[in-house]
Amino acid sequence: MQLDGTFTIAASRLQVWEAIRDPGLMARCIPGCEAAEKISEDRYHALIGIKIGPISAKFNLVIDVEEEAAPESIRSKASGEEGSRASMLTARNFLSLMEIESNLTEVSWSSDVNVTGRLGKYGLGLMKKKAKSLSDEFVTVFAKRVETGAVTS
Amino acid sequence: MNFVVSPKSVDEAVNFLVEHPEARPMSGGASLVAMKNARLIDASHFVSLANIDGLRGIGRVGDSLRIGGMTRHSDIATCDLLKGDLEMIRLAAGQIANSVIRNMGTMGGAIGNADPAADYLPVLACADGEVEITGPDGVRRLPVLDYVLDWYETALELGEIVTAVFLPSPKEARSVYRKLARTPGDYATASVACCAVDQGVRVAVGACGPRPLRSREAEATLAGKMHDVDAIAEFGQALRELADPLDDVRGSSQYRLQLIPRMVSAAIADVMEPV
Amino acid sequence: MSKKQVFTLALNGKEVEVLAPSGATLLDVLRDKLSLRAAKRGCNQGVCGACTVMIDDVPVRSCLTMAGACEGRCITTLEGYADDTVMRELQEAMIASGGVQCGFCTSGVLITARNLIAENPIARNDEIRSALSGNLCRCTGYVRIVEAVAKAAKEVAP
Amino acid sequence: MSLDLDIPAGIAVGLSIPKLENREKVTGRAEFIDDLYRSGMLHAAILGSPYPHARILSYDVAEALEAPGVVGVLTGDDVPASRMGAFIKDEHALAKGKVLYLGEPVAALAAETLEQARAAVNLIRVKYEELPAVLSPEEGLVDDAPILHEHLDDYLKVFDTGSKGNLCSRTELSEGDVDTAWDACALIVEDEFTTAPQAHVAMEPCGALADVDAQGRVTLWSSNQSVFRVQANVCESLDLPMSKLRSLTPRVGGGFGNKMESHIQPLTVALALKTGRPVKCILTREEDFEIVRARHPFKIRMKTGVDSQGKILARDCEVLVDCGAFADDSPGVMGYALLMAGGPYRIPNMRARGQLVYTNKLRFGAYRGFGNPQVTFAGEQQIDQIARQLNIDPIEIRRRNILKEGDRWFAGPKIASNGLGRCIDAIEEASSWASCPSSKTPLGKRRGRGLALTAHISGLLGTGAIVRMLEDGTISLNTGATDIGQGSDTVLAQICAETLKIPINMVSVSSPDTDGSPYNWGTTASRVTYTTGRAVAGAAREVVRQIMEHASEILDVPIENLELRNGGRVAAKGANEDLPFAAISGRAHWAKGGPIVGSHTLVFEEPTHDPKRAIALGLPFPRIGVFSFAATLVDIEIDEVTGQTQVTEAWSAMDVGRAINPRLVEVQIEGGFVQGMGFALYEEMIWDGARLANPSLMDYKIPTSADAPPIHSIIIEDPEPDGPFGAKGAGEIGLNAVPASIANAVNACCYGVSKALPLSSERVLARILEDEDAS
Repeated sequence: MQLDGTFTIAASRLQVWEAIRDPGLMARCIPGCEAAEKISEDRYHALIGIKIGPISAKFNLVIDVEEEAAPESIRSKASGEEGSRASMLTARNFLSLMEIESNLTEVSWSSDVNVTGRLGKYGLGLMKKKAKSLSDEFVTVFAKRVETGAVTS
Repeated sequence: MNFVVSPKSVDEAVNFLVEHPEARPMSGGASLVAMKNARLIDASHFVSLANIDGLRGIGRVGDSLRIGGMTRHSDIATCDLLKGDLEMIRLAAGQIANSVIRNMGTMGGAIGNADPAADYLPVLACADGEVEITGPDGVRRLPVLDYVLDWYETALELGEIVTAVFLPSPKEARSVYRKLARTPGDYATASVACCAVDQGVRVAVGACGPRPLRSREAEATLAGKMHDVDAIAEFGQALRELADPLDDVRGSSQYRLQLIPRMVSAAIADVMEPV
Repeated sequence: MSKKQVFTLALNGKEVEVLAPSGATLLDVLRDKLSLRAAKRGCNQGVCGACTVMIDDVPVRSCLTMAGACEGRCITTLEGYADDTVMRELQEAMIASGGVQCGFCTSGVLITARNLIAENPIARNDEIRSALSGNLCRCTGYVRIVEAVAKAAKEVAP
Repeated sequence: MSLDLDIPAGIAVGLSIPKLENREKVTGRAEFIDDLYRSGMLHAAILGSPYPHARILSYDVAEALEAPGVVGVLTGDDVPASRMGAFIKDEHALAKGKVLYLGEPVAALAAETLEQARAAVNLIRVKYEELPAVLSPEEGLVDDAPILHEHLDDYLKVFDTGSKGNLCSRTELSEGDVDTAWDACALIVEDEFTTAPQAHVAMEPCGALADVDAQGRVTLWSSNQSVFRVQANVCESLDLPMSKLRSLTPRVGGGFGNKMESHIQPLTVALALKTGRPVKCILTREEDFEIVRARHPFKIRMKTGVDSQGKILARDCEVLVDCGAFADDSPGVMGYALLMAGGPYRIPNMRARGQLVYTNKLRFGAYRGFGNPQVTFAGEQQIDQIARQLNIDPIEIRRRNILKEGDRWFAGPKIASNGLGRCIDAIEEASSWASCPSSKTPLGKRRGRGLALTAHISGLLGTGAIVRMLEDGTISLNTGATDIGQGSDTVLAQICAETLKIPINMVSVSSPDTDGSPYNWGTTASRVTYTTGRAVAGAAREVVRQIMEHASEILDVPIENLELRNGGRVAAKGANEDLPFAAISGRAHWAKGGPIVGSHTLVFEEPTHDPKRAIALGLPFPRIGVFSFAATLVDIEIDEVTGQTQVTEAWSAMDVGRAINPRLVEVQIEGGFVQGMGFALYEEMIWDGARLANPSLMDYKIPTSADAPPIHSIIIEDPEPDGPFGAKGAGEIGLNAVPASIANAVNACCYGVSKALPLSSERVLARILEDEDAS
């Protein structure tokens, strides 16, 4: 499924960029993220829990940065599976930052997500709704953290 | 895993659920066991509520009608107490799946799943029903629309179960449940519950969002204009504005949006029709 | 891994004890442990109706019934109706009418139909069609099944 | 009801004898594949591919092998490089090297219990290199499309159908001069139509059970429509000599094409060979949707031209067909669809062309109707459209154009028997066509009536029968034809009994067994009654011949003065005393001549070249079978609020030559109707990208008893000269015209043409909204 969005943050482009590359911060912003760590320069690991109705799943994700142009854009691929391997998730993501003002950055992102296995049993429609609400939640928390961080630091 | 335990009281069930976070309450089992068979869920225990006294049946409690959580669809579909403005609940129960599943499934189980395409939520929302939840902190009641939080998500916390649904006592008024389904017994592509009230109607739309669509404000605006085609069309549009339908195998979101005003108008016409 | 459990069932008039995985459904136990295979596994989701059996005089889906929830209940499968007059009429009517094609749905159809006749001996065709709507058949188009049920109901009518 | 009660019923033929095995089915004692157990039997589970198109890089089975109860794991490394296929040998026993659709079996394992097998199968790890996928025929035909079968050129093909790149086959049939014929037309209609993929949903999911004996010989039970095609596929894909595999069938829980070629048998046999233990593999309902086969979605461009009287002058039909990942029966399906694209009409100028394209979806294959319902959906709507525009009654325009006895079918053979005109007469009368509509349409509803005609070929490929007289004079009949529930065992026994003039209870029917049965291509192509029935009649006649020889010697009466009497007796004409079969058989067994055995085999009466090849390549052919005809009429009611269509009543008249068992023919009409109604109104396999989104009976709906209508089945008997007792096929034709008739009924209610199947409430509401906007 194709997902995308645009939002603005009251922070400089560099601040946003650094936040995006900070696994600790990202872990606190991604809904359901229980852990995130940097394994190498271009590789991250994350443990993310997803719950849809009565079904909950935990994905062990590996995120590979495939292409980056700091502090403008980043292309990555995430893939992983549930512990029981009952579901698999792959996502190809692109994110770009545009400086609107010195302290205002526009973030544009798109993601092509595929889920197979038991979670894939839920219809595309519901998965999209779920993804939308998760991304909205992320944007709210992320913006708040970066913005408050931007003020304090 | 998936051990079945059969507590004898609500307290016992609640305590067990609190002590075993991976356990799940089981009423009729129709949805839960289907999910287990499809390997979608793997619970430590299924806590059967079948042997708990007092959870099954429909009766008057003060000014209200109480439908026990373990009351089967087949009992609801044939209950004489559900008449007048509550008849739509009886009609909805009679359209769930098929006669055999109606012998298994229960009000509490269906409400617990909060499947937006299932039949009870719109009729209960239309009837101003309340969900009785019993849990470690005691008993609480929530209006149906507050009980459903999001897609397939409810206000139920760990250890809580749906023990009953409360409805205002039936009044002399017509009520209908219109359901569009691909085949008899399928989940709704869209559904509308409607009952006549003094000067107007109450309407709730099912399967067009995470929870039933209902607008008291629009209902108030419509009051007294029950034969005003434009007002009814506007009312349908108002409900359509509230919709957040899915694209799924039963139909596109676009189709569902088209259906809302049409089905709402038709349902209003049904209840306004002279008896 | 999966634990096993002893289930005690009142089955076709006899009490049986059976060791099965704790998560077993009644259908699993009937078919895999007790060799009672009239009930079929057509979808394991409760939709097709081929696994229908009676519990305490109510037809249910055995694939959606946990074996562990059956303690103390009376279970009757098609095999348990060998001496039942109504069932025999239904069987003869199905044989004669053409309501049996591949036969995979037949056991479930018979259980549901027998219950219908018990509940509503004078069911009209539309009531028969409605009662059987949870027993899917892909072969017959239902015409002869409905005909057979109507005929059997008439035969056993008092 | 039969309109031909003047044809006298015989001792067995023409009687609605209940099916021979009904009693075991109503008592729950019939054994289907999942009811079979062997001691020491293991249970299999399958791992499906998570990608629609990927290269398999490696397997890691260590963890799975250590899981509780697991006895053996099977991967592509365990199966030979050989490939199987009915037309193109393009399919391994199990994915090897590449996966070609999401869900394709990529590995399997066998464990002591089914629970253990299912729990362990996800522990098999497979490394893939994901490849771009082809998800539609159009995508598959573009220049730089990813290629599914990189070695297609090297594959063994039964015959070459122009395969290249992702193009699996290409066919063109032509007669007259279509391109210039349009000039003479007074009216031309042209449209594009699409049809949805339909799932077979036999109530019994597919399954197999394989056992290997000490000599390494395999015994295989499976749910199938042909023990011989199963044997061929398994042996081809696993490099087994056919003599090393015995293929059997228990009772089959319905088959509508899905069980004709193999499904899960090759990997089940491979697992049994690997573990040395009996292995049973039963698909879940979900797997049955995802990995067996389905009806092809078609894109059809059709153009029809007529003169001012509505006489058809020309038709051009072009189809684009989604093949799925493997060829299976697809080249045949497309070729047959093109052959039937003209419908049962005289069309002097006709062309039908098609392309069949590999895509990364499950294989599409044979499904009741074999391409015919799709083209009939298009063609019959055009006939109605023309009738409306020329203001000719829909029945009348068809009468002006239908093929008559002695006519030649498009690109093909002469039609011997043709009861189509009588089918039309019958439904016209039964439905009170002239006085419709009789009832007032309720507010908020629209009512309409629609008609469609169709023809279907029954026949094709080898068949045989052995009729043995047992010592006591009773009969054992063995044909190798699988009864999939439709009643062919009973029908064949009736033909045998009639020929021998014995009551049917003197005939027993053997279950198909490649060790003991004569070859039978399969229960497909509406063929068992017609082709196997002929073999049975031939074999029984041979038994009669031998009986007469014995009787002549015993009674000392010349054969021409003997007569066969009902009940298994032979006598001199006019004599009181007679000889029972038991006496004759006793003599044959113990005194003279040897046991009485009659056998008869046949392929085609007028062989020129392989008829399967003719269909796939579009070659003109003299005869691949005989034509049955049908007319279907429906009344529908549309809810204007939602667009939902309900069929309220249906009539279907079918010319089957001779109804050997009228009730079983009626049930074919009724069952075919309801399956066609599902296809017309809501059945649709929906892909969400590469993933099948509705592989369950919750999400994929088939008709129930509550929405199936009353159906009036009418049997027309126009005896086929070489059919057994005049019979021809009845298996598929009852479905063919249903979507078209419903579409015509919808078109009677809403402006325009029904361009896409299914006619879901969503699509019909869109038509109603257009009407509302226009008014």
